[in-house]
Amino acid sequence: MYNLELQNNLITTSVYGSAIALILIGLYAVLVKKNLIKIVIGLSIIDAGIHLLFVAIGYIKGFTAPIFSPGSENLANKMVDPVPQALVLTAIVIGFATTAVALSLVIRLYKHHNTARIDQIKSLKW
Amino acid sequence: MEDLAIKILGAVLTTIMAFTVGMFYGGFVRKLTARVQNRRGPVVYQNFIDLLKLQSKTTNIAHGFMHHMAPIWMIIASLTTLMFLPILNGNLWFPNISFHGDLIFLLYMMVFGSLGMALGAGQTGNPNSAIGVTRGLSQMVGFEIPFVMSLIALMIQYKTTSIQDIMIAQNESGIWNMFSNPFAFLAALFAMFGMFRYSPFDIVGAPAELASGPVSEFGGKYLGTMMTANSIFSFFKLTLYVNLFMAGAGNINDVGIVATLIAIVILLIKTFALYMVPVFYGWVSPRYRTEQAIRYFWAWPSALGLIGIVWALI
Amino acid sequence: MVISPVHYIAVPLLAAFLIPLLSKFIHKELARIVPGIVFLYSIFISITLMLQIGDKGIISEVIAGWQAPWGINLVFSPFSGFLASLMSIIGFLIWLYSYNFKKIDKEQSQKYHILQMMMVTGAIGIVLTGDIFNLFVFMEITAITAYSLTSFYRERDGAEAGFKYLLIGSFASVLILLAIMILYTQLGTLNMAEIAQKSHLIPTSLKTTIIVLFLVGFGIEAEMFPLNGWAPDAYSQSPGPIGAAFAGIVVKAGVYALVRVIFTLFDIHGAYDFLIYGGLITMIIAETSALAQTNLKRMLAYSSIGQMGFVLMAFGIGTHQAIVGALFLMFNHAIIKSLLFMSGSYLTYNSLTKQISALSGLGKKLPLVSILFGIGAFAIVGLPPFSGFWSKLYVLSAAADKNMLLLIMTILAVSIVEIIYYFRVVSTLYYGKQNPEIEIQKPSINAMVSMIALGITILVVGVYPDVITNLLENAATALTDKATYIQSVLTQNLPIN
Amino acid sequence: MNSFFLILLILLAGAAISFALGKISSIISGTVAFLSIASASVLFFTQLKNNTYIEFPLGEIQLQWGIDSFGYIFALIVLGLGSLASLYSISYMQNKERTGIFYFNFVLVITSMVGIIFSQDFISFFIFWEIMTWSSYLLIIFNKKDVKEIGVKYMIFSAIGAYSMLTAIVMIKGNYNTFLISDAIQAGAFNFTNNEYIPILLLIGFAVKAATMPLHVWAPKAYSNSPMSFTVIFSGAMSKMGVLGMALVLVRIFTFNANNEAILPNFSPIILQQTLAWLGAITAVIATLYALMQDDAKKLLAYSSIAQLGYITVGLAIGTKLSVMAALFLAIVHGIFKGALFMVAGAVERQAGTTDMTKVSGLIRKMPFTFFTALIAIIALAGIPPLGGFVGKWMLYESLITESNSYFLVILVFFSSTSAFLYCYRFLFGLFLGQEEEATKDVKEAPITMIIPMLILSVLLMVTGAYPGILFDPIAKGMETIGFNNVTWDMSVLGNIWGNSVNMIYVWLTIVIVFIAAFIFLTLKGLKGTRYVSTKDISTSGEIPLEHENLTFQINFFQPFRRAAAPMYKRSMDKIWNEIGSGLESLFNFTRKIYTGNGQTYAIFVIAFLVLMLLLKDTLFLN
Repeated sequence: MYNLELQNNLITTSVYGSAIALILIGLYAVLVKKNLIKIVIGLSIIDAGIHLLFVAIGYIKGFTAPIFSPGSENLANKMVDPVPQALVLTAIVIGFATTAVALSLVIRLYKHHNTARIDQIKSLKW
Repeated sequence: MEDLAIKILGAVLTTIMAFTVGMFYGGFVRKLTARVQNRRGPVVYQNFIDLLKLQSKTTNIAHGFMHHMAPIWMIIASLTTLMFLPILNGNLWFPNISFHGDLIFLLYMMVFGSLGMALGAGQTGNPNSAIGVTRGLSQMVGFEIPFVMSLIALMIQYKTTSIQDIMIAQNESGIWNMFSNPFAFLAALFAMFGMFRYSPFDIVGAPAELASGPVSEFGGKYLGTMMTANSIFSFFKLTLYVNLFMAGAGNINDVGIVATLIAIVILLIKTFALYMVPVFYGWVSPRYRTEQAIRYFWAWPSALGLIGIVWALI
Repeated sequence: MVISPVHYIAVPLLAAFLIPLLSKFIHKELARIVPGIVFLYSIFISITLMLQIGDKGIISEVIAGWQAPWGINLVFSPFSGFLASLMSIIGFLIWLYSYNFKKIDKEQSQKYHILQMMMVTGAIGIVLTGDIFNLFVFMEITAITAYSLTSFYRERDGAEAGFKYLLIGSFASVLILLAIMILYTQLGTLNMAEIAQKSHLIPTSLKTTIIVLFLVGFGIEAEMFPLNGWAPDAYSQSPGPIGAAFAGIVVKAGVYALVRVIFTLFDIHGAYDFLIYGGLITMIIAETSALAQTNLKRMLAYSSIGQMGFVLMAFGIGTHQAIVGALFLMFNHAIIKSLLFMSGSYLTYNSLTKQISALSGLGKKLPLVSILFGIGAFAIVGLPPFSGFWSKLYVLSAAADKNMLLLIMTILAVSIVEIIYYFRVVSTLYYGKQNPEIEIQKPSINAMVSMIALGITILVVGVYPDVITNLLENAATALTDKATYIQSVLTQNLPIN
Repeated sequence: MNSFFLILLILLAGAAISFALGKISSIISGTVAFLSIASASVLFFTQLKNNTYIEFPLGEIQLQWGIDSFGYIFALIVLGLGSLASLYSISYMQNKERTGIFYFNFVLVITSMVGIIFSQDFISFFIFWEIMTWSSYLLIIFNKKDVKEIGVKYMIFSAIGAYSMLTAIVMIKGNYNTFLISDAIQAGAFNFTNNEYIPILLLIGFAVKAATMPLHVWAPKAYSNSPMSFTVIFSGAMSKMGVLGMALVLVRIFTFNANNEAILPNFSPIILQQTLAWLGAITAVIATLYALMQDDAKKLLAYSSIAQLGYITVGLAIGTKLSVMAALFLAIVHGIFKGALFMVAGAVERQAGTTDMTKVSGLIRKMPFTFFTALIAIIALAGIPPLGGFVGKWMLYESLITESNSYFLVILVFFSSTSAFLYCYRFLFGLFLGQEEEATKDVKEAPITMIIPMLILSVLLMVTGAYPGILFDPIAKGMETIGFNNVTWDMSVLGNIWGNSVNMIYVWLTIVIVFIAAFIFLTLKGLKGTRYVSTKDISTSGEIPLEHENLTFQINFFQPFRRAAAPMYKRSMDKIWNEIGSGLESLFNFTRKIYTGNGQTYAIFVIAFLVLMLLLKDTLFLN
């Protein structure tokens, strides 16, 4: 019983911790790295962190997936919250689209300025 | 009806007296100056001879309309100012026309003549005339300031802007303003130097530099009329000063011939005495440059004027 | 058929899906014509619905039969309805303006029109939806279309502007998502009405965190300083009509979201002061930076940022009259800034460089466009008898009711700066000497039509503001009246028909 | 149809039509403008009777229009001068380009001024005020002469004025919940008991248009660069709108003060009154000093207008019965003679090509009527008897000396008006006297449509000199409407409270009699002997100049005076304002560096802002 509790906490804390860590790593990449590609990667890492966090919130230990299959109708109160997962799916799709646009822009920028360093692309300022 | 007749008669009398007195004063000044400079000098009635000569000239040169108008403006100015100045206080023979000589009105009316003169001189196209005019106007800005200050001092001293009231007040109190408010009197006196344009303030005519300045293109009847206007105007100025600071001709109010004559004599003595001051000052001092003259008026006379105002306020 | 708010969303989505097929198999022109039809239809919807809510009150439409708070629902209140109609009208005018827009060659125009339509749709969705996560989705739709439209021209620096926009914009999405997440953990619901109902249950420290996340997230879309670094570049590099769309549609959506969060979801009074100060700083920085701009569109961009700061500040004053003034400002800014961008892009197009100095003497060559630009400039600085004056008057008198003398002074001082740079442009247009060797492209008929329509609106509203004020009054009451909103969303069980 | 709307509609229609016809022919559109203004004035003075008001709502704002005796004074200026100026400008603007725009804005300015006179509530007042501002702006830069500087400066200062006015208006709305002027006065918005900001802000707003001291720097170039036929209106009538407002506010303050209303202890109206009066006097002095240094006649007139407005400000600020009367009288008369003078300058500009006094001289023989107008107007401007100008000056001095204890103010005012003689003479001499230039040999007199208005104005000046009562009548009525009680006046006798008086009729009689006598004498005497020679023939002073050389003395005209008054020319307000402006501009240039083009910096801004908010969130949002 006791180490089950411990295990429980371990899982949750590790999941939350890794999510936060992902967000911070992505933030670091976005704010510090100069390369456009790395910045885009940083953005998607942040997204991943957020999504992980969201899913982790929805998760409840020992509950099953929210799927009504024959023979599992009585499990309705033993299912995890489906909403976060739905939302995360949407968010993933959005993140994917954003990343696609970002990468296409990066290609254009590289052709236009033939450099990929963000601090050298400053033709628009003040 | 006969009131009006008397008014007109009085006006004519005033004019004649002013004219003769002014001319004679001019003669005296010429004579005295000559004597001081160790010359014999012209006779006292020389001015009349000059006037006669000028008026009897047959050919006159006119440069245009304003040149033609200038003497007229001057005569208008001198006569109008004279008409609105009380000569003998309340005397029947020398009435003043409508009101008791409003100071501010006279102040502005006095400019009328010099403006017309300036316009006439401007039309002649003679550079000397224009230069003389600018000098004259600048100098006027100079000496008007202390003059106005002293006038304001008098006005607020007697709470009136009419010359006659000021005269009456002096006669009642028996103290002339030159004693009751000496600072204002001094300021006015300095202003007078500029007004009469004797040396050191003869920068307008400036014989050696400007060939007699504004009037240099005028001759014949024009110059003659100007002379007349000038002599009347100088009498007016003297009488104004006497009225303001020396209680005019005293308070003789009856119509008797004798009394009138006495009054006139008093007036003449006072005016002549006053007239001599700028003349004497002129004998001993060389000519200023224009800006020096202006600064001169803005320095001590204006300070005195301010003191006079404060004095009157206390 | 039944008119319902869903058509705002459903029809454009369907069209966006069909257009490529149609244009491939039937006729190429369809790609350019269909969006116009869609906009016309949404204008038609707006009119009918506005007439309906005249008597029925708030319309709350449930999607897919799930009742609120379980299902996603669209709320057509006088407030959101007003914004939705404004957006669809502006969208239509922009489509008309850019129907045969000068630089869009054929195969690109297809993308252009689809993207523009989707952007407007997303903005309308933001305004209409009653579900916070749905709002987030719509905001992302708007954002992604906006990124690609910003970088539409290859020869400009569009890509750079677009990338900056995308960088900051994805921060916005992350923050909003985070806020929604925390909200969900606390309340277990995503329906805005229900959140508004239960928001007092949240522990205050978490509540403030959520507010901060929302404010920063939506503040990015609403161009609040210092979150608006992307805005000048995006405005100045995107095609002219898209600049108009940003000013008239996208930013409005951001402001709507911000205001909705502050006024409806959690009414915490500290947020009002936050709006006032944030708006004020935004206004000052933006207008003063606009003063020294040499590029016309960039100057317009800064001025539009400043206007949005003004709007936020007006909302922050918080009294009913102030909110009316703020909505009036949003309306004015939508029409006037659209007019300025439309005419301005023709002016810059006909000048050799985009610099203001290059516009000199165009007043004789493009008389009508220049006069329209002048009307816009006079209106935006708030000179009577143009519409800008009234909104300024409303806001100022609302501020005076609260005795905010310093605020009034600052606003007016900033408006003096505004006057300086707008009049510099106007005097250059009319009184500068023109260089002969530029040849003039006359604007197309439909562009002229849409510009003239905007100009006439400005004049009419300016001379007789009553045509708009009662709409605004209803909208303001609908915004501030929280109880009716909650009750009408939660306790209706059948879709209106 | 209500005649208020009818008048405005006629004017607006005139503006629109003349704008449309501008493309076809300048003469036609000018005629249309003239006809519309003239018919509007006819309608005004016949149909509209005093103290008629109409009210109509605009939204929840209640608007009120009306005409009272006070507005009637200014309606006289605006409509009278407006009709004459539009008649004048038909020939003045002949075969110039863009006349459509000119006439459109011209009529629009008149319209807005009529609207200002009509409006009895602050909203319509402000609306018309702003219309006046921007339409006049478009006229100022009409000549395309250094547009940037003048236009921007004019707009900045007008905006400062207008916005301080707007602030006051919304504060009135906030404190007293009304937009009607009468209600605001009833509630005591203008007296210092409740709120001293409102009157001060309003005064600032009006002082800009009246070109009072620190806010006057826009005026000289604005006056001298716009087309003369508009400057007639601009200096003659538009500046009087500022006077109108000042009179309203100030008189309210002082009447309330006289009724012993409670005054805020720290700031009593007396200080305001004295400050304003001194500002006006200093304005007069400075402007005069600058006027007599000008070589361009238009600039000279522009500065002199500022000086005259200074006198008017003094009169209003002193606020006694006689001084306010003097100020209003001066306002009307200044409209007349400055209008005439600007018309003269315009005529010279049109005929001789320039108004630079160093280039043109001796026009008196070419343009006698123009010279006559100039002469009369200058005499009035200098305040020399017996014309209307003298009456105003006299009343001003008397009121200063007798009714208020500000004697040193009198000296200042007198100094400026004495120095005014200098530039008066400069104007006449520089343009009309002296020797003829070669360049202006074949100059003709201006066309009849330009002569007629000028002559009308000069006749008006003489009449107001002889019978000032015809102006005292409306002025007295107007003063009674704005709060003075039993204002007495006489047809041609001026009087002060010490019982001294000047009878203008006697003055006129004397002058006319002497004039006729002297003229006859001087003309008839030796008529044959009198030779009229050209100005080149000045041999009596030993000079015989050749035909091509010109001895006229024009350059450094008042050099000695300038040397004497050197300290007063040291610093100019204009420089100070320019320094302030450039300083602000560089500051803004510094602040906008925040937008470094680097996208990453923006991201850092976002994160930093987020962190900051998260730190401050409890202090911000928990209340």
